[in-house]
Amino acid sequence: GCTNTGEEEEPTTDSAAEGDAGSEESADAGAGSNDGAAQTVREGEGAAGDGCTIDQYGVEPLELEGAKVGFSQSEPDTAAFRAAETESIKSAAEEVGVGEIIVTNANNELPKQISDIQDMLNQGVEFLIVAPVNSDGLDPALDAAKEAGVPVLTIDRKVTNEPCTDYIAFLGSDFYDQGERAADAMNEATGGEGKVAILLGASGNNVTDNRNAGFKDKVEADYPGLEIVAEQTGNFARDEGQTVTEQLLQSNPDITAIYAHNDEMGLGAVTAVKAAGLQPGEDIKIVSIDGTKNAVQGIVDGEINAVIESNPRFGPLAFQTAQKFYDGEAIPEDVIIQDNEYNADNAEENLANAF
Amino acid sequence: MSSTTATAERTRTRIDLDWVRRNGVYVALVALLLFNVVATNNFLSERTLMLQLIQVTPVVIVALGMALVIGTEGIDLSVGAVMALAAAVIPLYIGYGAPLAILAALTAGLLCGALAGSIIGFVGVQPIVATLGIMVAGRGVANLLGGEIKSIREPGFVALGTGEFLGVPYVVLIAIAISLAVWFVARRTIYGRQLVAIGGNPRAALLAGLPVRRVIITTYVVCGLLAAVAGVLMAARSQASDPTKLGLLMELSAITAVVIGGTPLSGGQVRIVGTIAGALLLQLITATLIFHNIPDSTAQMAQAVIVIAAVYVQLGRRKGSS
Amino acid sequence: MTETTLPRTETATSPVLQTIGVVKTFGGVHALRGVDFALAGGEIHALVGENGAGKSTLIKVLTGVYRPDDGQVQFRGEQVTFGHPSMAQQAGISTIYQEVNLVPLLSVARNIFLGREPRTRLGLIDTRAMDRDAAKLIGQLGIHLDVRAELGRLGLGAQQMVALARAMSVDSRVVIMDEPTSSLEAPEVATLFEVARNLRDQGVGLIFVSHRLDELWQLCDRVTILRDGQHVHTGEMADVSRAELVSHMLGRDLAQVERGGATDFGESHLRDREPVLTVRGVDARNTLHGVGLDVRPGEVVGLGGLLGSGRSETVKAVYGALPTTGGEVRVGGKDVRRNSVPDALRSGIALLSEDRKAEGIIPALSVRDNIALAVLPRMSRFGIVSEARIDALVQTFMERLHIKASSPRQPVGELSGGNQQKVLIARWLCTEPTVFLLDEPTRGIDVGAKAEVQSLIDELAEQGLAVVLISSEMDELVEGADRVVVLRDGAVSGELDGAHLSSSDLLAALAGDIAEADAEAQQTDSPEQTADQTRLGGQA
Amino acid sequence: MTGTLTTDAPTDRVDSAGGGRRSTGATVARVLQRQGALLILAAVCVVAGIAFDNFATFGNFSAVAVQASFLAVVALGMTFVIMTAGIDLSVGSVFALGGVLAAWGSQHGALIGLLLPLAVCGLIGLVQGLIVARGGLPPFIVTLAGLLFARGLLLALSDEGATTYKVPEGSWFRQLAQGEFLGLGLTVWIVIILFLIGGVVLHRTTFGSTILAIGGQEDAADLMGLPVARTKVVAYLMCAMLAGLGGTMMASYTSSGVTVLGVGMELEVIAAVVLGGTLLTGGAGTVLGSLVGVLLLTVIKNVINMVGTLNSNWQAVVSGVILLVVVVAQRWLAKIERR
Ligand SMILES: Nc1ncnc2c1ncn2[C@@H]1O[C@H](COP(=O)(O)OP(=O)(O)OP(=O)(O)O)[C@@H](O)[C@H]1O
Ligand SMILES: Nc1ncnc2c1ncn2[C@@H]1O[C@H](COP(=O)(O)OP(=O)(O)OP(=O)(O)O)[C@@H](O)[C@H]1O
Ligand SMILES: [Mg+2]
Ligand SMILES: [Mg+2]
Repeated sequence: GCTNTGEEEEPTTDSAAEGDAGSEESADAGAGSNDGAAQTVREGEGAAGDGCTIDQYGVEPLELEGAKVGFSQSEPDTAAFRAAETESIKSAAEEVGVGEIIVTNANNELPKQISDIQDMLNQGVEFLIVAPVNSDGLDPALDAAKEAGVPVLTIDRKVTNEPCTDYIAFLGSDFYDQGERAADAMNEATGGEGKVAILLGASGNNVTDNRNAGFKDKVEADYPGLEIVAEQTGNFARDEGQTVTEQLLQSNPDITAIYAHNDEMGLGAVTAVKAAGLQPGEDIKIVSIDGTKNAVQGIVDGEINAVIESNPRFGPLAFQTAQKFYDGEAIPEDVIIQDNEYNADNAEENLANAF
Repeated sequence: MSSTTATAERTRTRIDLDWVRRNGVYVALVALLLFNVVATNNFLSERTLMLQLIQVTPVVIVALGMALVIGTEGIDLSVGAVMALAAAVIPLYIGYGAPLAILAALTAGLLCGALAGSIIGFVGVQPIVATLGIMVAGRGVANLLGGEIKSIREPGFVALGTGEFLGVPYVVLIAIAISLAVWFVARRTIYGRQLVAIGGNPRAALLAGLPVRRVIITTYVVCGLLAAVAGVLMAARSQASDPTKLGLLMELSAITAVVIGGTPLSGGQVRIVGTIAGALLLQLITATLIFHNIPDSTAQMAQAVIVIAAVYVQLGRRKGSS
Repeated sequence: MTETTLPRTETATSPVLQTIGVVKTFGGVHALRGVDFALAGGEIHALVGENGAGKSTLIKVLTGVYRPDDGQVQFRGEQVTFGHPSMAQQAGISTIYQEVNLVPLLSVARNIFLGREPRTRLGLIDTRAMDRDAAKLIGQLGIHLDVRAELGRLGLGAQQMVALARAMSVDSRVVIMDEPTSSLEAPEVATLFEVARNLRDQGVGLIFVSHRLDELWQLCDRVTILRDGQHVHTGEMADVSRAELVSHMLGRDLAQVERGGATDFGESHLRDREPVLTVRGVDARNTLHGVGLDVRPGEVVGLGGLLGSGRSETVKAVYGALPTTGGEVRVGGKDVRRNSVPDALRSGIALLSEDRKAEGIIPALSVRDNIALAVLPRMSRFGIVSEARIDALVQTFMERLHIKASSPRQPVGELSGGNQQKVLIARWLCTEPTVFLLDEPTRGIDVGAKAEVQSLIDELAEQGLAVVLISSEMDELVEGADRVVVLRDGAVSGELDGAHLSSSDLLAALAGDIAEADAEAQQTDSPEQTADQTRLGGQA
Repeated sequence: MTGTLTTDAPTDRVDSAGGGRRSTGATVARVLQRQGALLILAAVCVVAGIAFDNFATFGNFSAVAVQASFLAVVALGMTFVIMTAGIDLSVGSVFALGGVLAAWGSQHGALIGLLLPLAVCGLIGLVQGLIVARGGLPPFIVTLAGLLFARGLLLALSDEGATTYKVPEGSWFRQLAQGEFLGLGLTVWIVIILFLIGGVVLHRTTFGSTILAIGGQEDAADLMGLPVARTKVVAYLMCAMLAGLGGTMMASYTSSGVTVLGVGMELEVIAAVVLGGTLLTGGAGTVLGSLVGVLLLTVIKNVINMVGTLNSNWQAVVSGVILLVVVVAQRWLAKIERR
């Protein structure tokens, strides 16, 4: 499941940034060699104009083809999201025909990611793609990169450092927005009335915070009918999602809906609901975030009501952005990608896009 | 532990401590039960109670194995990884039907145990390091075999997780059966007697001609096997195999259960019933915190305090060992 | 000069250390029931009693290990309550507890000075000075070993001497020794007496516990006798006869007690049969060098030698517990696999180890389980133990050896030293051995028990058991053994039997060793002197 | 807690008794034991140096040194605790807590950022020590609870981990870890100094020998009248403070109080200490050994990155196997010596 711990810090500023982003333009879909839809930049975003140019950033121009590129992955590839992400980067690198792509994995440890990046710089990589473990604290690594004159592109999690000096730009989803959209979907599913239990992701981690904040703020603002009766952590894990749900269903029998911060916990909830002799998707509405095959299949089977996508296929977009950067184009601070939503109506045909 | 170590306090409060030591964990357990009866709505429902039993089974099974290992003055950090490994094996063989898949999973656990046992028994590596190495490597192998989480739909296997007999879920029945078996082995068999002797004074046991190595190795094999069983049951319950997350931190829960149950980490004793009670106590603590929707930060601190309190009641003032 | 009583004036002085009506119970066990005890300065006070009489407990009460349930402890007139051994030590009471209590992993020097090491100007430990002083102390005690070596590598005897050195290294008002000689050789015993007498002459008060009764008259001025945790007699050492003493200890009347001989061994029972145990050229890395040995059924062969001569090593090697590099051991003509304890056991060898605490008892287990430990397979069907059989077995042996425990289920760790020893003997007798290796079998057990054990050894020999006996007690060796094989530096240096088997012969043999040993390491005290001390240690 | 169970357990302990003291009487076995890790470290470095041309560069080494320094500081404290035959599982959480406190504190002045974590973490260590030494509870459980508690406290301080405190720009607190001296990061120097002190304390002070005595034979140490309880308390106090310091250094290094740090760190630290030849049964070991252990673990990671294309699962397998190989190798070395 999408256990990408920690996510971009203050989504609100992102949403602010969204406005002043320039013209329409979208990455050509399908460029990703691995199956499923590649990312498209959200309408009215990712455009040039007042973005970051290579001169402003102040690094040597580089021919990506044949270059030595490094990718610092944040979490073990056993998470579907991470597997898809790494795979997408690797294959896109091939497409572009880089000379060598070095991939390190920080196993969720910030210190290790810092050393990973330093080690890669030591090996003379010329361009860095980083999926940060955490929004804060990468400073030593980024400084080292700056010293070595190697530009850094951060994906899927925004760092709090200075854009266009510490890193070129941020490619990724808006997790706060995902939360809000989850709230909309929940409203849809429940018809505006319901007692909702939230399965939180791992504590002390920005994805959890943003997906929760987005959801709750939205409910607060627009859906008075939805009452949040419980928030317990399921650590992004299926079995924990299951056990916690089992307990919650006992202590609050009147729960009618569950919002899970990721698909795995959502699927756990499904099992739990069944075990309790209830019908998931019917008696208990379930909404989760990610868009893994299992979850989307769950929608098709009518056990899950909606899944907000969090698209992991950064490869093509990342290398396009890099190319544009070296072509002298200006890259906006935040290239927020368009995340789709899977629901009863579209799950069937989009099943292929799930990862 | 020898009489010469007794200090003033310890000897003074010997009698009452004995009583408490025998009953402490149960006292705590009853107290928490009562609290829930009063404070938790719908707690006394048959399903809620059964749910606690269902959810505690993996911990109980692993803790029993751990109790034996600790009895030999050892420790096994690899149980969590072994659970994951066992679960990871299942999807590979589920094609040949549930029984064979389960057999394969158990074999995996058995092999891990044998490896740990040999490294400790033959080479004489300290258990905590040996099993630490296996824990790290084992998790890695599990991920290599299993890759990302896989749902398992094989009906036979699913039935193992969901099925019931006379209203009692299979998983619970299995746990009960295992508990009885382990109790019998620990109390009534030569192996059980030799085990505590070895834990109590390895050197003396050796000079008394006990098969120290064989007992050590057997014990780790049993522990690995039980961990595998727990892994299988958890996989069956969640109808999925999740090598990355399954059994994370299980080693710590199991050890805690054993110690709360009154078994000193210094070996030489095995308390089966206490261990089970310890596991139930842990289960009830987590459940209570969920029932009352306690935020994670508070929950973790509360757990810390309760565990200390419980163990203090158990072992307080008689010098436990590291 | 066996009895050295002091002028009245000395003993009349007010007590340095005193207990009044001290009571101590452990669970059900009444270890002390209101004991009055008074130690004067400048006297050596013997504390005697059966195993489990409460001697060690009294000592632990005196030194703050246990807090008395009732009664009070007075030190130099005023009442004190030592919460911790350290407090007693600071007050000036230094103690050698019954079982060696040192840190095996640390060097001899560290052990001697732990807690009060010599410092450099920077306040750091002055290792050089520490080693130097340690070497000096050890030297004064007439043993020569590397003070930087790990203590755990030394034999029990040597460790005991290190403990003595530690006690000596502080100047204290009271020195307490709980069975310090139990694992010492005649020369070391003599040295220890020397030390004790010097301390006394400096006005220090000493408490001395020993089950070797002869030592009491050689060393002590006064004696206090305990029985079942009660004070039964205090008086001048000289005024009590051996028989009286024993009768007080055991609570039997004189007539019963009076018997001849220092020990309870019967007549020699040598039979010329084929040796059942044959040991040939056994080598063990830097401890044993080609040791050979023959033992016939019904024969008791003694091993003589000085501390560290490798007697323990020899029996351990025979038993397969000490990795050997060469040589062969045969029982009844059949080879015994090297370095395999189980195989040794199977071929009928049993070893009663000298170090009860580390290699014998399993403290947490009950008396019952400790006794049955080695024979579990015989006590069970299909790997399932039969409680009934065990109970029966344990019952017989507890009665046969008069093991004193509140119940068969009492943890052995709680028994008194002597009773622990009996439990271990019982464990080995269960295995019905054909060859019984006894390393200090009567170490730390009282006259009564000792008599029982000694006649037991006889009895076993009578029944055709082949026995190897290691004992630091001259008499035990001489009277108990049919032959004595003398070891030196891990090799056989001689053999005494028949006519030549007497204390003096043995002493001569050992003295020879000592003379050489001292010749090797030039030491302050001359050979004659040591030999002389030895004789003192041996006679009476 | 654990016992090496071979045919001659006691002698084992003797053999593996890492330099309990500086004495020249160190047996061959002990030297080999300690060099077990050192030899393997050397071997790894040589091989890597040949295989990867940018391994044996000053740049790489100084980077590795800095990377290792955080683990090293924690390992130092752990070494002392383990020598008392104890263990401290809380270091990971305390490390993270220290970082958060430092970052928060540095916003109110660099000095506060430096002292606050030491104070709070020290307090946690003190409590743990008291429960272990006076209450007689098993360290394993006590510090396990400490692990939970510290983590919970951390979450509470950062509203369930939502907020990450930043170290203000230009605060000299950043220099603590980002500054350099003679081309080496300051943290490296801190480590060097701390380990020198640690070595002296362990081998040349009564406190040190008491630590070893407690680990070697607690009853004996007690009867010898050594301040067993007090010494233990100090050991746990020290360990927690050093863990806190490590976190502080990390906060300075990353200029922020990262909330997701230190998960599973305790095991890594324990592994390092044991690789360094310290017995978990206590009573023997060297601080230098622990340093070697830390370096070994760090270099292995470094090499794995050099290989580049090893995926995360293989990384786990490799490091696990290496850990086993090293400890097994050490045992063999010790045994060979005894032949
Ligand atoms: N820690 C303890 N717990 C329970 N009982 C004990 C403990 N220590 C001693 N006892 C009991 O107290 C009695 C006196 O024991 P103590 O060791 O003082 O005897 P002793 O005179 O020293 O015998 P020995 O000469 O064999 O050493 C014994 O019956 C023993 O079983
Ligand atoms: N006085 C000593 N000087 C030097 N080394 C000694 C001394 N005493 C013991 N040792 C060491 O301990 C080892 C065995 O000693 P040990 O005491 O077990 O022999 P022993 O003949 O059985 O004497 P004991 O009667 O004490 O058992 C010797 O090989 C030697 O290394
Ligand atoms: Mg005694
Ligand atoms: Mg001996």
